[in-house]
Amino acid sequence: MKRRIPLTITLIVGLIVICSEFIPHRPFSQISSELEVWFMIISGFAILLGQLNLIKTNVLKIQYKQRNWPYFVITLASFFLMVGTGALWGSQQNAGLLGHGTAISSAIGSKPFDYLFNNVYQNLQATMFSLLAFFIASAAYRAFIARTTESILLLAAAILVMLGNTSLGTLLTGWLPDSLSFLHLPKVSEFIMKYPTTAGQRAIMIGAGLGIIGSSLRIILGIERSYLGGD
Amino acid sequence: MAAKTLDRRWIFLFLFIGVALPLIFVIGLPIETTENVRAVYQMVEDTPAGSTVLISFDYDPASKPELHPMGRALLQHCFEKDLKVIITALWPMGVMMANDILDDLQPSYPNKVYGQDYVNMGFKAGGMVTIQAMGKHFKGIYTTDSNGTPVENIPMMKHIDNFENIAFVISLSAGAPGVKEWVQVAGDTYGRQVSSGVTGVSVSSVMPYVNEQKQLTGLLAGLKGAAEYEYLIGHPGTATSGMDAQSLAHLIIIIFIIIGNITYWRNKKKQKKEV
Amino acid sequence: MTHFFNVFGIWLGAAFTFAIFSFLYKDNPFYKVAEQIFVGLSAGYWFIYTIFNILIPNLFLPLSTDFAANWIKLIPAFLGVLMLMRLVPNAEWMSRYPIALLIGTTSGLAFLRYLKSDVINQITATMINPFVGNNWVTVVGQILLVVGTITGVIYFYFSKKHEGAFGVSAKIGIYFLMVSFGAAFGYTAMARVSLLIGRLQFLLGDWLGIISP
Amino acid sequence: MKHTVFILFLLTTALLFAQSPIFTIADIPNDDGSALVITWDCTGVQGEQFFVSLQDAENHTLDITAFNRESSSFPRGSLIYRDSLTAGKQYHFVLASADSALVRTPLISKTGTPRAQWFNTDKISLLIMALILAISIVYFIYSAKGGKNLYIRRINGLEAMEESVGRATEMGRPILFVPGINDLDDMQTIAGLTILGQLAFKIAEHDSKLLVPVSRSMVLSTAREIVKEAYLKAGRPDAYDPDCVFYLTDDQFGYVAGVDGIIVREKPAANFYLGAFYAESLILAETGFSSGAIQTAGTAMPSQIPFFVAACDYTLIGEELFAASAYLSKEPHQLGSLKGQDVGKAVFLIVLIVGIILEIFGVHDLKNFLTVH
Repeated sequence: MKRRIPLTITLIVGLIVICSEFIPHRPFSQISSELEVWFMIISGFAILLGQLNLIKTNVLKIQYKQRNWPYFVITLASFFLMVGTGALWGSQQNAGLLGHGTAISSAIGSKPFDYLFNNVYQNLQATMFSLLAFFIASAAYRAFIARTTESILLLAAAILVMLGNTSLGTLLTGWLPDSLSFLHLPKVSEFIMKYPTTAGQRAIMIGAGLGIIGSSLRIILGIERSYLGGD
Repeated sequence: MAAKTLDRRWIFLFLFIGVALPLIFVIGLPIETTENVRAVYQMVEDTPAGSTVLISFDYDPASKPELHPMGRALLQHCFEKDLKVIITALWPMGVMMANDILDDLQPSYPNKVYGQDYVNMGFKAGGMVTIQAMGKHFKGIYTTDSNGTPVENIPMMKHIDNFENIAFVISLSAGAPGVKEWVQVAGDTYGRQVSSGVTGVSVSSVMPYVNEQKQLTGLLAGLKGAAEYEYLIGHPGTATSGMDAQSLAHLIIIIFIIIGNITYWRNKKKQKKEV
Repeated sequence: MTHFFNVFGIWLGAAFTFAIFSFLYKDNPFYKVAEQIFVGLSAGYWFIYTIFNILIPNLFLPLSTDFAANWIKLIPAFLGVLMLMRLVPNAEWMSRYPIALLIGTTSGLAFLRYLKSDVINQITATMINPFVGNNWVTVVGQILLVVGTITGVIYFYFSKKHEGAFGVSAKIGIYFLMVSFGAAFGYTAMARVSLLIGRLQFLLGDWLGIISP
Repeated sequence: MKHTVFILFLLTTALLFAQSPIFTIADIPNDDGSALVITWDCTGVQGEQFFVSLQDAENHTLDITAFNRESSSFPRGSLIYRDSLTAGKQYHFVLASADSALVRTPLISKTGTPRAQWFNTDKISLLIMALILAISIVYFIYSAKGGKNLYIRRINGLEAMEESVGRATEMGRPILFVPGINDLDDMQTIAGLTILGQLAFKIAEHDSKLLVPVSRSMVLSTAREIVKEAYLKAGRPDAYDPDCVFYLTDDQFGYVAGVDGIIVREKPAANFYLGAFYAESLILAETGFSSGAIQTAGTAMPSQIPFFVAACDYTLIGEELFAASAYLSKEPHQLGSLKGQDVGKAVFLIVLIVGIILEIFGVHDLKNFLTVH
């Protein structure tokens, strides 16, 4: 009962979605678009569940005075700060419980939620993302060592594309005569991207696509049920 | 391993300085255009004046450095070719990104009127599902623009029912939902011409769509794509100035790769001698 | 007042930027504080975002404005509540119903979508006459494209030992994969450096005002 | 006289042609019966302006489109009409011309009935391919379940799994498992979680510590159940700590910041990144490297594989992620499915090669047949 009904739901829903691809006739066309709205609503609740879990685990950590617990107070405080400002005055064009908070937003230039978002959240996010520039450099230094045929190919492709993608490539090979224009680094880099890289990516897409198709088929047919967990 | 003896924080420091300096002291290195960028440019050029096109801002501030200059250059190009632009967003922050560019461009294009020459329809969640719905009935999914103006009161939306009334779609895409969804629905399902500007990271996974089937018409790839487009339309912007820093940073990375290889091989020789 | 908050906001942004960058040197209390604030703020952001952009327009508005036409949305709402049952220790199993519905929908969608776009369309896109091209560079490229795709797929063949001619093909396939990894890596370097450029444009332009943004 | 006759003749023919514009209403094939396509050709028809309108039973008309000699849809044009049409119902359309005073003259009227189809014939090639795949996968699953032995080639990196767990136990350090940042509705996440089950089983046997930070609540509950079940199977239900699987945030970089913190503070001896990854892949892998962990990664995201290849010790490339759990568990349904996928691959490769040969000979039929819109 605890597993059979969910498995039946998966089977029916999966088949409806597949059938509606081939059958334009009602009711399939309508059912599948209604299902898509349901999907959105249920995943909305799932996101809320995540936040509730976050509160629960952090409260527990603080309660039991786990190592570094004062930091988790900061987590909860910033969570409630964000939720509080959003709930009271809303965000962008959405009104909150206290309306749009025109007084407070004219004082600080935008709604408190948006202010936090623009000045703190966004900067944290962008900086976190920009760490990648440093990591890509150190990963390249460490990994691109010409040891085997594979690693030489990896290294050569990376360096040619890196040169070709900047003005460096133009500087280095721009002087070559037109008859040798295929050796222009930007052209070489474009060639690598267009042919061998596309070939490699296509092979991965086809393989991974089949892997995904196999898994979804097993799930629809109820053969793969690990996502339901234990009994 | 020999390569590990160098503290990677030195690489971090060099890179930081290498990017910062050319931003302060601009060098102005040359730019060469590539086929895929010219294909996008040509698509906009070949679209008759007065046609309606759709540009979707599917990114957030995290990808601003790469995609913002593309959005700016594409809007400038569309305005100059007298194309009517519908702006949509599959990412919630995309609306803000588009408005940021529009506010910026307004003084340079004083005769472009909101609602007649361009409109920001705002964000819709749902990705692929939303695009599918647009293809069936555009006004069914977009009942108002991002300011809440009913779609009936927007002059340029009068004749827009579905993708058939739109000349081409461009997605400025930083991930999912984005270019893939547009290709699969607007392109593959509804047969619309789709093009895109993507971050450098997604280039290789998006490239297979630039094929014989023309699932994608051209592609603007990363900051370089943006700089090339700025060059083609003759309005250099932040992408062009960023390219100097870009070139120097690449040079630093390549130098470190060479250092890594030299130390590796030298140590290997040493080990052989000792044996 | 607004001006003060503008400047304050930029200083806040710069401070948090440095707090995260300090992680490159080593883990430290500034990073830890920034990290926890980030986790807290982002969870809060998604909470508010979900309510305003998903639940209100798709569920509460349709139900409150025209209940008769939208009563069917009570079903996903009920399933959504079952989802929250995860928090109640002995009622966890109830969340399996909504999960089953979600997984069923995406499995169906994924099955067709990947078959169409990632398998069949990639195959038809490779169905080209490699010998037709404007110049020899294109012809060589197209031959590489065809050979690379075929051998690459052979590498992903699991139920046969990679030996003999088959093994050679798989080996060529992995060479193509390596070239594509190297090229993608090189391309991404550009993207990542762009992000750093964006950050430095903020620090040098918006914050210090040394360069004009 | 001769002239007059000729002119009269010309005028009559012009009038004759003028009175017979072409106007057709047709159903759009392969749809749900909500649209009709209207085409017109008014070559040589007199009039300043033209209207296509819908006429109801009481003869009220509703204009659908209007065009004049300057319009791009003059003299020939077509449009798809889909404003709340009901399948199977008959609709009347009128093409009318209007003079400069906008007085209308109906030229021609036609009826059309939108019909819903039970099968979209455009998608027949998709259906055939889907059936080939589905049948071969299901066939091999059942033959594997029936006891047939299926071979699976070695997958690099999986042997190292046991070794990593052993090393972590010796060092007394935890093992970190990251199931990617997508939700349970991504097949990669499910593949990652299936491997987590087998990994947790080994960890339970070795009695080491497991850490699973997740970024989605559905993944949280499922991962918990999978780990719990693995401990149960290993006969160590007492050692299971439900808090070893915990939620950080749904936000991509917020999550990365949190996992990075865990890596530098807990210093796990082995890191596993198996699932769907985006830009965070390299941040995680590089931070993990600097903490000295053995790292195994696997994803089907084509754009992220290069970074894992560069920064991790072992990488499962694309489909290998899906094959890994079959390889580890040797469960018949997983092995069978993998074999079925391989058969699919072989069929597709043959089709591809045949297609290329046909293209070389200038025959485009196969390619056109397979192209799905």
